[in-house]
Amino acid sequence: MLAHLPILQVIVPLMAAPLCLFLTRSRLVWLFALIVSGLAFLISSLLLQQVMASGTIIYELGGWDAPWGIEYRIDQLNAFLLLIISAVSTVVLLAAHTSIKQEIPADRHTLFYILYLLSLAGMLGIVATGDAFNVFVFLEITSLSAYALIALGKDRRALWASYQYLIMGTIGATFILIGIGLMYQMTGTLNMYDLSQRLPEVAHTRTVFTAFAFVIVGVCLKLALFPLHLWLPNAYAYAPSIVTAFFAATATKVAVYLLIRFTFSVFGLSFSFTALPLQMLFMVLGLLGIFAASFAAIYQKNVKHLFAYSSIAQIGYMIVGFSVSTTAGLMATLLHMFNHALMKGALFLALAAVVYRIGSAQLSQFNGLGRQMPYTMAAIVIGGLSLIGVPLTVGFVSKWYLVLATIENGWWPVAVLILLGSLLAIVYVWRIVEAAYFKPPLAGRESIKEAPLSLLIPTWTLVIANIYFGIDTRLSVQVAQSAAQSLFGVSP
Amino acid sequence: MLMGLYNYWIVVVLMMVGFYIVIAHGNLIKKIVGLSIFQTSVFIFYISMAKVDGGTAPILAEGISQYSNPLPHVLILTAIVVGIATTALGLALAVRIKEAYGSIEEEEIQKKDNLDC
Amino acid sequence: MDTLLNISSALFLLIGSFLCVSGGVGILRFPDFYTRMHAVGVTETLATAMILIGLMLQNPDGLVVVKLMIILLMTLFISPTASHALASAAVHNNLMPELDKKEDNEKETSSNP
Amino acid sequence: MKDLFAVIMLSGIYGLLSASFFVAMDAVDVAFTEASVGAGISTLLMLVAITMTGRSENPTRHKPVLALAVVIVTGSLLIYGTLDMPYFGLAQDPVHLHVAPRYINDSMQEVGVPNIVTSVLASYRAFDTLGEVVVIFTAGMGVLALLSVVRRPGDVARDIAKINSLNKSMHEEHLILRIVVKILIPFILLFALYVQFHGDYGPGGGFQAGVIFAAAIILYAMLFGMSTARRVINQSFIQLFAAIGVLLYGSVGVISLLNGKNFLDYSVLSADPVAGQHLGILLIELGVGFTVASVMVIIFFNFAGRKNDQQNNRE
Repeated sequence: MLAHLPILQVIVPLMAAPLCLFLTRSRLVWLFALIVSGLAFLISSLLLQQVMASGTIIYELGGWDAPWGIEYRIDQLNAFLLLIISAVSTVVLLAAHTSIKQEIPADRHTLFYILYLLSLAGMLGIVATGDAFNVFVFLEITSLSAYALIALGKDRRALWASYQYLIMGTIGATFILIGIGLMYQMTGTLNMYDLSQRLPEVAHTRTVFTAFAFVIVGVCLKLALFPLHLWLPNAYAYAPSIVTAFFAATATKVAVYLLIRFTFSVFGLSFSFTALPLQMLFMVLGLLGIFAASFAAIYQKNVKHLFAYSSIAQIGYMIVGFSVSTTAGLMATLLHMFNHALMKGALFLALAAVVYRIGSAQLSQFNGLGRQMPYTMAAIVIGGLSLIGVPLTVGFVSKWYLVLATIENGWWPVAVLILLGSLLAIVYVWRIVEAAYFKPPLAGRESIKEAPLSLLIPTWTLVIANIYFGIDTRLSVQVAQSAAQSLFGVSP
Repeated sequence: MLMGLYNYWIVVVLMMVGFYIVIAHGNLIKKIVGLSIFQTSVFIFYISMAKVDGGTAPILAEGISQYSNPLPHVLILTAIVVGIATTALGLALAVRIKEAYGSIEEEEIQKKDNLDC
Repeated sequence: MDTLLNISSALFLLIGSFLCVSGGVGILRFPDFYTRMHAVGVTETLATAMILIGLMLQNPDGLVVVKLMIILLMTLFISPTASHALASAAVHNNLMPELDKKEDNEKETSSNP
Repeated sequence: MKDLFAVIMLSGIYGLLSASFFVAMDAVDVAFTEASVGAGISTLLMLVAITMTGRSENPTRHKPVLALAVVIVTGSLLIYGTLDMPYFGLAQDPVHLHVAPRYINDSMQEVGVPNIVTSVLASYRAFDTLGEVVVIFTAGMGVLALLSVVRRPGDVARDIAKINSLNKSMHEEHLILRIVVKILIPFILLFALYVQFHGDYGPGGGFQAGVIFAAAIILYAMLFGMSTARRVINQSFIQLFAAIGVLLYGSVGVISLLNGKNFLDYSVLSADPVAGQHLGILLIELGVGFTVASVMVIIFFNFAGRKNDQQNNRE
């Protein structure tokens, strides 16, 4: 069975989703989904081990060889992403049962788990596949289930946010489809590896240039890169808390993965960074994103909105690392993807706990929570410190590597700006700390208790991971480094 | 050049008509109509690149040697299904929005949202 | 034999296309909903039949004729039913034929000199 | 166009026209699908939706200059991209030289199905098709999550009352329509089965068959009322059916896994690899048909059920 791991990774959650319909009891479905997600996590860690030991794994679906059939191609980068996604998904699901009991009507519970598993399968499928069109299909599985999941939010604004996301997401997906079509037209193949072999021959044509532009714009829409980020804050703020935790930690990572995959593996480094002034463009957009989103975060009244904007800022960091386009820069981006998943997962799960107790995520409602829900608020504080990039947390590690990468490239001003961006993070995190610890509890709120253990355990799992990987960086750095090196064609 | 590429230009015009409807119109249903026009035009683009002059439909038969390219057809079959799935979900959302806001005009919904905040 | 078939097939096809065009003219030129529908509903059924017969004559033996026959049968069922449904929907929504309206207007104008 | 009804009708016509364009471009399978989806199901769904959302659009006040600019930039980028494109219709285009020739030349020996589109869809790129089925399944579940209404205890009684009144008025309202449709429905179902199992040899396959099958049921529901249709087709049963379709498809793949071959490698299904391919294609097309038909019915029923619910609330 070990040889079939790549496909099992995707097919297990994919097949489990329809099976959920046969289990009617909410608790049963939850347990089943949790087991499935855990299995996916197990598979992905086995895969990572295999890849680190023996290099790229190729799996041909249907037994047809590559450009004719669809192949799965797992290298260090994919395996790393698969691990992040399935790990976060499992931890978040652990908390799901308690949280959605309150936020989603009972007759929708089964549907919630089905859609959750489908979007998990979709993300894993996007990451695992080595075929450009297959990416589109799985992208749509993820997106469709995401729209439905977001619309399950209690507030009516969730519907509107979901609709806006649907329009933007579909435009993005259609752009990607146009881009894939143009690439196919010039080369006659859809397989990513095959494309990378055949594109250089036609790289000078305007068609390939257009294809590149469309794919990049499409991916950036999905990525919520500034200035295409408008759908993200509302979608994250009004979705059910569990959904926010899952998507904030994983969805944007998948989009960053696609960006890296297309620019580095498919189009090739020399094309990507010479055809367009891409390096400059991404750097400027990334920095603008960091600052605009951080400033916006400072003025938010809703904590979910606040962290959603901070997510956009963090995407900015990843893009800056990406734009450096050296091994060190890419490694910083990959590390930040991993670390950001950890911290945003922890933060949004803690928020889910707050919402579970007080029914709202307005900043004004946070007053005095520091004493009433000490463990939850401590989790938010540690997550916030990690966002800022304080030493001994994961946030420090990735920012350290990012600053190193920019300095190595001689981009002093950029490094300074990155540090300034972190200062802004201090401001918005401080606003929460101030409300929670230095203001008296609201009247009539004295009886608020600590969140239940079923929410605290997953939250603290991620918080501890935040600290652990902040101190013991061997695993994440080693994997990120070898992934970055393999993308640059340097054998480790 | 005119003869060789005209069909792509028609496709581009159609695509942009759909795209314009999506981003310029405020009515939610109309946006979805625009989206489906946009997607259908992309389908036309794929199908027209599969055409071979003098070829026939890719169903093997005696005495025919020239077939059109079957691969884009397969891709578009999948894409059509994706399109209808998106349309259905978008319409369902529009219906729910009408129930919740009493309107399907973007401007009015934005206005009501701003009041909520 | 072949020429005979070809000529008769072409004749049928021509009649069919002519009927289609006349139906199209009718839909543009007639004054109100019911007459327009009449123009299309009547000509279209016959036109489809003509075209289908013309096509059958193109390939008189084989499975194709059977398939075309089935299509013909279906159109003969469906097209009048569709016209009926349309017209009754219009009646249901109180759409008045143009002629009735004119008479009403005349009556009104004649009663108030 | 401010009247959404006209807009939707026109977009349906656009769908039909592009379907005929696809025929002219030799893409018969795609044309079939586009005709049943673009002109059929999606128009129908949009019409149902506007009965609930109102059919007129507000006039826009602002001038969409930004939108126009974005569209023009995108369009000119695309035109720019077309300049280096290989010419339309030439057999030497790169599209026709790489991957595709193997499908055309070898699929008969390798898969044994004359319709190349079917063999690519269901065998070479079967995983894409699995994804497609899952997309449709996701849409069905999404619509359920958004629109399904909880049936209240009084609803069943109301349904029965409606059916009784319908039976009495059977010979007064829509007499012609009802009788013609009653005659037609068996033929439509028969045609769906034909399309389902003839997909190997001609245009057609699970997806188109599913849509046609669903169309018959939707037609029935439209003419005889949701209350009657609900008695004929059980809601939770049809949901399970949608799941069964996906599972059938997936389990074909799992069988190949268990036999030590790669996922969706059909050659294990039979002693003779080509016969195995044939059987595999038949099975997965059946899975596609199940899921598509039941999801289409689910989507329509939930839209219509929502509308009934709104009406009942108003009463």
